[in-house]
Amino acid sequence: MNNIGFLAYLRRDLLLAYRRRGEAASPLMFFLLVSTLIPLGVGPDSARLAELAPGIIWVMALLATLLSTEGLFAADHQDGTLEQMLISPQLVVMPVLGKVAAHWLVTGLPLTMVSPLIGLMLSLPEIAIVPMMISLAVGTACLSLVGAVGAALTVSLRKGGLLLSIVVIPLYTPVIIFGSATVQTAIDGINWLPPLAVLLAMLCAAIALCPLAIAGALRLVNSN
Amino acid sequence: MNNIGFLAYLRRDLLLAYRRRGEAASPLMFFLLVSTLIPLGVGPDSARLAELAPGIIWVMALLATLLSTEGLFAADHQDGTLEQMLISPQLVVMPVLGKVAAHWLVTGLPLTMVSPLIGLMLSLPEIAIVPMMISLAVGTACLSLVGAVGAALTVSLRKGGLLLSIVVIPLYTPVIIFGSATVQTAIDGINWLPPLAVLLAMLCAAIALCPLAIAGALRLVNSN
Amino acid sequence: MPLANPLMVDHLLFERDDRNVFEPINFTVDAGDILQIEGANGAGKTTLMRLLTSALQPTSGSILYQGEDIRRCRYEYLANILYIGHQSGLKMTLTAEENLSWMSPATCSGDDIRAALAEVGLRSYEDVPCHNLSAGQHRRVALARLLTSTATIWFLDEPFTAIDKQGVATLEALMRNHVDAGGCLLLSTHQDLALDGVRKYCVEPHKQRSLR
Amino acid sequence: MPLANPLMVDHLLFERDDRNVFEPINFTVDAGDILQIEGANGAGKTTLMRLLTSALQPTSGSILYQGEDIRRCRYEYLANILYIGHQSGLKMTLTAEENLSWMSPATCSGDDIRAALAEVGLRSYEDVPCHNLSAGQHRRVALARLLTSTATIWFLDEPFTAIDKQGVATLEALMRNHVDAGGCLLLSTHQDLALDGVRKYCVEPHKQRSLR
Amino acid sequence: MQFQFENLEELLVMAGHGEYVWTAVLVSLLTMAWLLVKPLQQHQHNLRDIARQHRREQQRQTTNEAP
Amino acid sequence: MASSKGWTWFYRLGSPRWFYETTGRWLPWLGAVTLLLISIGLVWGLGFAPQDAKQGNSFRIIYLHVPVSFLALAGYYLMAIAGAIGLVWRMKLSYVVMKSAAPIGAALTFLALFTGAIWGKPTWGTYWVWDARITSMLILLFLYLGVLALQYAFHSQEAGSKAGAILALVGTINIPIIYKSVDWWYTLHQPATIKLTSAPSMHPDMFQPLLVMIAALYCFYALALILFTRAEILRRERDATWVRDLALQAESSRENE
Ligand code: HEM
Ligand SMILES: Nc1ncnc2c1ncn2[C@@H]1O[C@H](COP(=O)(O)OP(=O)(O)OP(=O)(O)O)[C@@H](O)[C@H]1O
Ligand SMILES: Nc1ncnc2c1ncn2[C@@H]1O[C@H](COP(=O)(O)OP(=O)(O)OP(=O)(O)O)[C@@H](O)[C@H]1O
Ligand SMILES: [Mg+2]
Ligand SMILES: [Mg+2]
Repeated sequence: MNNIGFLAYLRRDLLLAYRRRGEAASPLMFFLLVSTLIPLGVGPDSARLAELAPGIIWVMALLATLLSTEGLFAADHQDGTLEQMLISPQLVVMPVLGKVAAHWLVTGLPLTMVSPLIGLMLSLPEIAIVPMMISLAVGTACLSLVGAVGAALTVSLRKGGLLLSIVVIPLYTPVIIFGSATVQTAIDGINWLPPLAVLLAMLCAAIALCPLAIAGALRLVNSN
Repeated sequence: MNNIGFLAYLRRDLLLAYRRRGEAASPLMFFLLVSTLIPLGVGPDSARLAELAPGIIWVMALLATLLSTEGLFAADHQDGTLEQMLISPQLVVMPVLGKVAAHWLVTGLPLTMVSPLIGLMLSLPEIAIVPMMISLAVGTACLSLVGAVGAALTVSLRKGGLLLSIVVIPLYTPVIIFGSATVQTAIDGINWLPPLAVLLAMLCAAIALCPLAIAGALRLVNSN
Repeated sequence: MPLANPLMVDHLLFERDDRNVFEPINFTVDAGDILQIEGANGAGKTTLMRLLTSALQPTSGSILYQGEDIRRCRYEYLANILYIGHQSGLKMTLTAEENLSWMSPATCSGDDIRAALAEVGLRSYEDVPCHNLSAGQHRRVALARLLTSTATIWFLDEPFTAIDKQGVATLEALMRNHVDAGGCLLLSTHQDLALDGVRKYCVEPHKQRSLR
Repeated sequence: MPLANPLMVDHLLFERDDRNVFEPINFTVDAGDILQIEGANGAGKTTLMRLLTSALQPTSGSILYQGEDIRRCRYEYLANILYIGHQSGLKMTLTAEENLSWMSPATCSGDDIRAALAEVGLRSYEDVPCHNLSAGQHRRVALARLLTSTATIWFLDEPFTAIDKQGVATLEALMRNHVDAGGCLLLSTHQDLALDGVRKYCVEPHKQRSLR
Repeated sequence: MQFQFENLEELLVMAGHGEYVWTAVLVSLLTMAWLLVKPLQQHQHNLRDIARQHRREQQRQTTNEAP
Repeated sequence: MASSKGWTWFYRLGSPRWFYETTGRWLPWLGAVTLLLISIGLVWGLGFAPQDAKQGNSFRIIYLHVPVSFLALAGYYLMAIAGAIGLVWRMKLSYVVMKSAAPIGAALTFLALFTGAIWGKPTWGTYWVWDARITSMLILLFLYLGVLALQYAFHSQEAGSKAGAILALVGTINIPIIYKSVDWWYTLHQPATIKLTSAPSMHPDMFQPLLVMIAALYCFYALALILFTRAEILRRERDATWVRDLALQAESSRENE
């Protein structure tokens, strides 16, 4: 029964994303477009851009994930699906995990896939491409989970999107530090596994704790 | 009568923003927060940060405006106010201008006001502070207007399923180029009035043209 | 002041995705008329209302206001109509009073607003934010516009949704007053009205469409 | 299979912002019962329904399912109830069929889903995205869950909203069948029901509140 | 323990660091004062508000009972 | 019997009325002590403490900077614990305390940053550097602002409190991680051009006024917290008869003036 909740929500959210391909692709577009804005603001010098690349790629990935997290529960809340989810005969964490997994599949994963392109555009050394992709895959999953806590807390608020950013950005700091550090250490030719291991540990902790916080937050939103 | 439309919407949107002070302040918070993420990704070296400062400040201001523009017409569309606005006995551009003006007052203006703080934190030379503020004030007004076109298109094409707010970013590029150029020339000690003059010219053009485009786009929403 | 020949609809058609929504529509509304628009779910009542308020553009046929096509006297026409649809148009963060006052003509004073709210049974709810109101109370706030508006032609799409019996009676009295003063009213509802002198017009879904 | 003693509500109270919403609520529902929950707009009918579905936590009093507090047999209880509220819970981009199939138990086949849609008058609308449906059609998609669900206790909050007369008759027949098979039904509506054997329960707003 | 400055002016100037020290002190004291004044104001405001609401309710009750 | 008696204080503590009336009696004393300690500490620190060998008189900012930073940090934990108590035991008063702690904490964090920045100018020649501890403090400010903004964004009192409490808790779990990672970030980039003077052995003449100021700030914190809490209690209990009587009493005494 519990697994059904997970799969049903995962499948439905993927179907919804598929129906709105254009919208679902927008975090990706955002990631691409804003990364190209940076050279416009900073100047085209490739040495300088290469220095900045790890930081920029990570900040932009973070923003893209953050922005798409905003709507994670909002539509469900408005049309009453959320209420139905809360009174379905199963643990609430299962549908929640299903939704977060779907979210990662339509944002974090594609973002990881196109990141080499951005790396190329910002003259990121080739040696750092693989570490960047692995760290992005792990890190965006973390971001999706933590962001979902914020999304659940702000779901009943209009314009919750920006409020969400205040709520979760401080919580994102460890991810961005270790994420960009993984890339940076790879560029410097040092062993990049330690920071990646920390990222992985954070992901495990997030998988264990975040769904509980999300379920609690969703219950609260509906308790009035 | 026309002025009443302008003022009524301006006043109502300001009232709405005031009721949700927390939410209304969030573009500002977003601006502050994301600007602090950059050093976390790029590193704390102040000389390097100073080089990036004009670009970062402008990209972040652009993002903050863009994100807050997204909801400009969405709520009105959902609750039926937009339909009422379109069948009110007056030119649609007036309420539209009122809404955009309110939007600038609660995002662009405060953002301009706090920008010196960010400048300080990113070690922007003091000489560039005033040009930065002026260019931000003019530029964010442009961004609000252009963003509103995107918001209107997004609202109307929601059913079609292509999210256009991303497509607005290309329209933003001239603003960001001349905006950061103003700051950069000021840092370099050159005359920064020419790029600012271009920004001003763009603002005039935007004031003249955007409301028409917005009104047209909004009419589309309702044509089905 | 009653209007002469306020509304005349002539062979109105509307296509969605190249299919006609309903059979051609023809009717006339005079000052003092109540016209109930009937039809099964999905027949096209809401579509018709939105055509009449100029939110949609007809594919063919015309809508005449005092004998003139509404596309030609748009603002004059719009200044004289009031449309309340399925959606209430309320801002959930604003109070009932704020919502109503901003939706009403600028000439309405605060007292008018409060009186209108009291009339629809929301005395003492003036300063409650709308998201703290129930479904029926939302609807009542929207319907309070009937009291503050100066329009002569009212278009009400299922106004009785979520309204309790006593509320329905209040509304019907309001409508009565309006038409007695020479206004006219087009409404769609699936319930039976307790008003007398109601004409009915049935919207037929287009044959093409019902075949699919 | 009829349940024994399905629902018993004992001295139920709920506070919002430290004020009681309604006077204490007491009733019992047996297998085969239809209970119509009455009350003026804002009396607290929706609040009561949401308490009964455990979406809200009561301030005091208890709700017993087969003699046991629903907080103790939560999942068993939730597996046996069906709630359809003011909001339809439809995704506008999905088709009617997709919406219904995802809201229904996993055991429902595609044919069951299409049969249910046909039953509520939406044959040939299965593959239309929901935002192309009218208000009444939205409501019908949501109500088609009545046909696919296996729950014994139904909670319907104003189910007849936007539904035309013929649709109301269909629904009433559905309800009749359900209770005849030993299910039970709590519904709130401001319209009169054509069903016989309907018990009524009136929700009174709390005295404290009506004073404000 | 002794006073570290010759006179008041020297205390204000603090050998060039006066502007920093005194701005810090001033802003701190102002912020702290605000943290005390704000809730006190709110307290008074709430009391007044509650009294007004009470009176309004009583008025309503009497007008409701009159007819 | 004894155990039940042991718990009564706990529940009484949860009673807003009890809190309001008890603290009402403490207020004048607490206010007087706070004022006294702050005056003593400031005069001592600004006028009588010897000046620092390296930093000169700018060192005197320490008498504000350190106590304020200390309470800004401690305040977050107090807020989170109050929130947790509210969530677990559904105690109304502790939500009120949590809500009150947020603006105080945010203001103190702001002050820590402000005094630090001012101090930075004479010592480092710049108002701001991305030092690890400074960056952590900035993130703490954002955490506070998040809790504040979230609370105010909710229309319903209760939902706002609960949301704030959940966020405060999540933040508490995160704070050690954030601090550790910021530290690591700083050492990774090793600029090391600027080092905080970590006051190795302060002269007792300098240290004693600092102790007085820390004590003063503790009292101040308690005072501000109590004042905010009392105002909020009135707002939440507006329908209780004791609050109503209080309001009417206050009004009649105002009219008599
Ligand atoms: C914006 C800038 C600054 C911030 C955010 C900041 C923050 C802090 C924090 C959080 C503490 C810890 C308080 C505690 O122990 O609980 C502290 C202590 C301290 N700060 Fe700062 N500080 C800043 C600038 C400075 C500057 C410029 C100096 C001096 C040059 C300075 C000197 C000290 C000293 C001496 C201590 C106490 C000794 C210690 O715990 O190491 N700070 N500061
Ligand atoms: N989210 C909320 N927050 C605070 N108060 C609310 C909220 N929702 C409803 N109320 C108030 O609670 C009372 C009961 O509301 P409820 O929605 O239960 O009424 P109802 O009987 O369903 O009315 P209707 O017939 O209009 O649907 C109303 O007076 C309303 O103002
Ligand atoms: N936005 C839309 N796009 C495409 N088709 C639509 C749209 N809205 C409605 N339709 C279709 O047009 C027809 C008429 O819809 P309309 O909303 O006018 O019906 P209605 O008579 O108001 O029904 P109800 O009684 O359910 O409110 C319906 O069959 C519906 O499926
Ligand atoms: Mg309709
Ligand atoms: Mg209801």
